[in-house]
Amino acid sequence: MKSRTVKVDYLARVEGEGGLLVKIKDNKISEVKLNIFEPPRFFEAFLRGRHFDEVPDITARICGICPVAYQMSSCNAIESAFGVHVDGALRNLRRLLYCGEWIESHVLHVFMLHAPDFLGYQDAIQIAKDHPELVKNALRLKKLGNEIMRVVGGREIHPINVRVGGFYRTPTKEALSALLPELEWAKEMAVEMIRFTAGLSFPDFDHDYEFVSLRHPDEYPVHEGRIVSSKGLDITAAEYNRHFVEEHVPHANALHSLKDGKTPYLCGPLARFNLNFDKLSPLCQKEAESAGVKPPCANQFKSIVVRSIETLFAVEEATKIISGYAPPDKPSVEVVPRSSSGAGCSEAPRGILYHHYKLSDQGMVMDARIVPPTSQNQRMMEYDLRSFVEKNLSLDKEELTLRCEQAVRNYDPCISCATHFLKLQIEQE
Amino acid sequence: MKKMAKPRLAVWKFASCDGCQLSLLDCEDELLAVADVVEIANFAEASREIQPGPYNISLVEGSITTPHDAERIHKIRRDSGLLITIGACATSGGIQALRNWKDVNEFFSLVYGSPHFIETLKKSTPISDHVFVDYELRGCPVNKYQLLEVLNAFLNQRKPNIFPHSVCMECKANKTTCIMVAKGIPCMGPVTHSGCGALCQSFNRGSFGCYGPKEATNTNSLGGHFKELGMSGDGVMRIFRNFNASAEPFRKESEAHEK
Amino acid sequence: MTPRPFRVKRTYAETDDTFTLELEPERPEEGFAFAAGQFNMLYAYGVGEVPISISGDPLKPLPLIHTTRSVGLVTEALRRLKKGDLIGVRGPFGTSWPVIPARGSDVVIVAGGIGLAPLRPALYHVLRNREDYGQIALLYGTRTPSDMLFTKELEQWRGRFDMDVGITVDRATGSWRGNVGVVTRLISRAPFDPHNTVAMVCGPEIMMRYTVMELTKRGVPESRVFVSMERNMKCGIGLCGHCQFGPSFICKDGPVYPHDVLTPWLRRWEI
Amino acid sequence: MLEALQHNGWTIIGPKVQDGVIVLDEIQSVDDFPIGYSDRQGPARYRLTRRANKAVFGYNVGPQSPKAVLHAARKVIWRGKKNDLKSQETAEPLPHIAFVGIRPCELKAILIQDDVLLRGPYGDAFYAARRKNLFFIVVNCGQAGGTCFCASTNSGPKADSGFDLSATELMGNDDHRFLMQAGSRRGEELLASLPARPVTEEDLKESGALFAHAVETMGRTLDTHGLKELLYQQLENPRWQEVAERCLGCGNCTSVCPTCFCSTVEDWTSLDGSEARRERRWDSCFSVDFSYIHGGSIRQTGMSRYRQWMTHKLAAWQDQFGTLGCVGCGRCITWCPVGIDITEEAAAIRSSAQQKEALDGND
Ligand SMILES: Cc1cc2nc3c(=O)[nH]c(=O)nc-3n(C[C@H](O)[C@H](O)[C@H](O)COP(=O)(O)OP(=O)(O)OC[C@H]3O[C@@H](n4cnc5c(N)ncnc54)[C@H](O)[C@@H]3O)c2cc1C
Ligand code: SF4
Ligand code: SF4
Ligand code: SF4
Repeated sequence: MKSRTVKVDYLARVEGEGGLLVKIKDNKISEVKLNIFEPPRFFEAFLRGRHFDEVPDITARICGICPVAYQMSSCNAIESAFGVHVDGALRNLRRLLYCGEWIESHVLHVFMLHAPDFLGYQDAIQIAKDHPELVKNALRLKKLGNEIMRVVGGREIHPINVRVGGFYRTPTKEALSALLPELEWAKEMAVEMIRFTAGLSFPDFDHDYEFVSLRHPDEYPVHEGRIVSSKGLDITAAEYNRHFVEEHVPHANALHSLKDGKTPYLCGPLARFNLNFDKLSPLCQKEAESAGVKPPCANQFKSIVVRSIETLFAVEEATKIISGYAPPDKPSVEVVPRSSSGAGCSEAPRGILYHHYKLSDQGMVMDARIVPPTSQNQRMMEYDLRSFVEKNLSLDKEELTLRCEQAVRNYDPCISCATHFLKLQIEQE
Repeated sequence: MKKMAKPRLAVWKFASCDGCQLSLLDCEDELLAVADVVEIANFAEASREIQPGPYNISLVEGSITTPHDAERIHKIRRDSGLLITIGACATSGGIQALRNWKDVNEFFSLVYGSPHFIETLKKSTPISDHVFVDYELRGCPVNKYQLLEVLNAFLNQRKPNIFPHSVCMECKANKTTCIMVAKGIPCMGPVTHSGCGALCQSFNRGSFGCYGPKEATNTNSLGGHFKELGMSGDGVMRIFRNFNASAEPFRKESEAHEK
Repeated sequence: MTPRPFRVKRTYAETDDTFTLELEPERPEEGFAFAAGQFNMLYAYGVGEVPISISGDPLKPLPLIHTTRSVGLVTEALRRLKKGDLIGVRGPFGTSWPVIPARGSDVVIVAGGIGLAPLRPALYHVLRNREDYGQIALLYGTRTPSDMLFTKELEQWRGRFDMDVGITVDRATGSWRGNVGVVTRLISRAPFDPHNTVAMVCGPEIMMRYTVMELTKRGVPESRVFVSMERNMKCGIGLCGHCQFGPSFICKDGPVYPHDVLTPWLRRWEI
Repeated sequence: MLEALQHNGWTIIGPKVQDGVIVLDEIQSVDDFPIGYSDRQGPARYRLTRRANKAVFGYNVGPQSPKAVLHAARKVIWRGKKNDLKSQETAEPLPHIAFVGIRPCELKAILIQDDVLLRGPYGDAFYAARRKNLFFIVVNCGQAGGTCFCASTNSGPKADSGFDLSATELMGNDDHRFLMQAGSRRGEELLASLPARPVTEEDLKESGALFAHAVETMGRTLDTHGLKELLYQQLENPRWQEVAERCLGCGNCTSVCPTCFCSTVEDWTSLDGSEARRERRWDSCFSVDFSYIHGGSIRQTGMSRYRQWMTHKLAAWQDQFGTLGCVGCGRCITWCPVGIDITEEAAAIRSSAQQKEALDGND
């Protein structure tokens, strides 16, 4: 048989710039490439020589979609280096801020980036022509996520209120309580969102993934926890380095992460859900079950449902935090720098985000390492593409291309994030 | 009566975090109204449907960091009626311009033989260094209401209500306490372009200049004052070397405090 | 501060970039009267408001006539107006040309470019009351022949025996046979008695400076040279502060000033 | 007293501690007042402090003045539709507002803004509407701040007129009391309804001593003698250039100044252009666009912008409105981020002019 090529020069509805290439020869896949041409920005490099206080502001700029994740992982890492603990109301506020980001990012992905694939539209604006209520409600829900970030963080993109040790100013009780009526509505909407996504049709596509996510003894993991995997890994963030290795591949301006230097793994909503189902609220568990997703769910196409479940979780969690909020005495705890290093991890909407810093006694960054979720998932995306195409060789080209794109969009990849951390290896000819 | 064709809008990305174009999707209340008055012809982050040019309005996010991008922007310019740059990356080179003071080769473990997949310009430069720009909207990220205002103003053929004066003017109009005078916190507000609505100050922190220099800045005087407030020379260098590090007045001031 | 709605009755091009609007009030019963040299604040819906002098005849104030050069967004929006469109008008504001005090004197009118528009009402007045004045000279300069305003009227005025019209261009183009050079060069030859003359001058600031120099050289006292000043204006009524020039507000104390009042300020830069 | 006012339907605006400064805001009860607070002010420096006693008005002016209410930072002045230029925005009077605890210099500043915005051939209808229905209870100053110089501009420390009631806070002999004076019928009526005793010699002596103390300790002075002529003659003094090197052109001074009135107008439209509004907001002669005429700004340099500000306040204002445009409140000195001091600059220009004169005289 002739050879075929599926080629997408510019992946739409993903954050950042990437393309994909699948080559098929004699009904066999000869090549799969996720081509990331987003130019590298060298964050790890220019973090050197900056004061620790500036780090959350700088790392936020790695990604406009999940700046809070960057800020939180930075803070976790630096605080662990300096032996600082942020507890009580401040800790809850961080979680609340992060819930805002989850809501915003998940709703954006579910309705505006992912759903059009399932419904056969090019974009959400086209969906709005046929289903205006659906899109309007989605936008309203997304707006609530942004509102939470605005009240806690100052603005939705690159919040200005996050600092190592806490915040610059804590919100008033009134400002937060004002969000409660909308959260009330949001809870119903999130349930509807789960039901809506559960009704989509999913390709049969289970895969034996190794799931990696954070886990916390008392709560669904958001802004901190231990790193665990479905194959028995259970480590602290500080041990991440010993278990995960990054590898540079020539066709992408980004690094691929491998567990123990050889196994690709999956992080993100599906991993979190599978590894922490027990920590979800009863309502979330109930809705998940009626939606027909239960752990272990191994179909990445169903991540759209899981994102909806996590949206419900974030809405409930935000409501809980706001209801129990009493403004703390001080907006941040004292941070005294010392010569040390520290690692931190948090759950960005699309998976675990790892930061590691070496700091001087003056609080200056000596060295920084950041591993975003998208580079951790990148190898897995290529695996998915390969096996998906293998099973669906009969599809016509257009359909196959769309499905391939969808297989990538399942990951909600954040390509800008994936590219900032290049340390290229030699390729001497 | 013949209905006038809607102006066609395109959104482009160069080296950036996506935050500025995301601002457009963050206009939850207005997004559908925008889609009513313009035809979104090319906006990869939002739609799979990519229509060819020419476009009436192009919004360009991100800075130029590779030879390929330096060429791509020329094609976009040719295809665009109005070219509006959005955000610190596009208007001043952005955070990645911090590389301009470093040797990028340092970040490659070793020099490699055929760097065909990774070509990087030594510097990160704003779009206006490469092509003519009709309007520059500042901010890291841009204020989404300002983004709407720019679109609105161009659609209605009027001047955007965006002002190059200091953040202080907004701070005072909002009745926010001046944290520099009342608390001694160093603040970039007096030399920074307005647009954020004096956000940092309302959160009890000093501005870090994410909207870049205001018109006719006097960074020298403020840099001196920071030192009087107890900031080290290195601190002054770093506060001017941020998200708009290579905007001329900030660049000069940061270099003046370089050890 | 609320504009009166007027409707565009007629609009026509004077040159490539200059056009004239004829406006009728929506509520004619409120009337309209102005003195030569005064201006209105014209509001182009949604775009902005700009000061524009009235270029029509004070004796026939309606339709209201404005001649404007399109130089920016607001004036361009005015140019786009079509017959029947609405426009907001506030005014008339400001001081006027000294057509009454000038009775019995010679009158020299010096205009540069669009500056002829604010002077036309004064011309209408002195020509209508021709017997009240001595000699009348109109000296007019533009960049090129095609920038010339009111060409038909200029021809008529040129044909009159009771006034002297001098016209010059900075750059001759096409079939131009007339004077070439700056308008100030016409002053030395113009027929008027410097000791009994009132001069009215309007044009770019630099042109006005040199014109005043030439006039004083011939012996016209500065107190009898009147100029019309231009500054940024937002309100037109002395409340917004933009149009300050030294101790005065151009919108209330001007735009027309006897030159001696301005002399100490015009000598300084960036006032 | 507050209750009496509130009972009669007045909204009370007065001093309140907020975010490290004393601001003017709505007052619900006496507890809102900055009891026991004071401040220390100097160029580019303001610190809220506590004081030993329970004085209610033992502080000097904060960053805001009544201008923020009467000539607000933003105001829609026109709103309408494309095919009907009728304005849907009318000048609404404010609710009845009683300013309690404003200072003599602030009252004077209001009277100056009245001159600017109401007295001309055309008044500002919006300001006029807001200016109605006001009640002023002025509190005279028994102490002066580090940047005050109202004694030089004749606007304090004691108010002479323009108020409904004036008060002087007395604390002598451990007797916390207010010396009140009515300045209007309404003031008299209110005063009559309050528990009061007649003024004693003692009270007057104490207040007199306080005013004298305030004048003596005033942090700044401004020599206003022949100031207008001096500044007009000194438009090319090199000192302007020196101050321009420090001036940030940030506009804080004009924003906090209780008399600065300049404004600009913004034109807004709905996305589809069917509706529009015009909004007035504070402008400042420090912004480059302020003097924009087609083709560019007249005042391109920081030098000319600072000169415009100071010569307007201290000289041109006298030609325009017959008074100084400055009431000596010191705000522009305190709130200038780099501490540029209008009194110091005026003095420097005076002394360099005198030096030059002396030199010229020697020739
Ligand atoms: C008393 C008086 C009488 C006049 N009479 C006449 C007359 O009879 N005929 C005539 O043609 N003209 C006349 N003019 C001049 C006329 O008012 C100006 O040409 C007009 O205001 C130009 O407005 P515009 O919006 O078209 O252009 P611009 O001047 O370019 O812009 C208008 C406004 O937009 C702002 N603006 C524009 N561009 C920028 C920018 N790049 N940056 C920042 N801000 C900007 C400015 O603040 C300005 O206020 C008169 C002026 C005065 C003061
Ligand atoms: S100029 Fe300064 S001291 Fe004078 S009234 Fe204004 S702010 Fe107060
Ligand atoms: S000093 Fe400046 S801002 Fe203040 S009133 Fe005068 S011109 Fe206006
Ligand atoms: S004098 Fe001070 S407050 Fe005023 S513009 Fe200059 S630096 Fe800003």
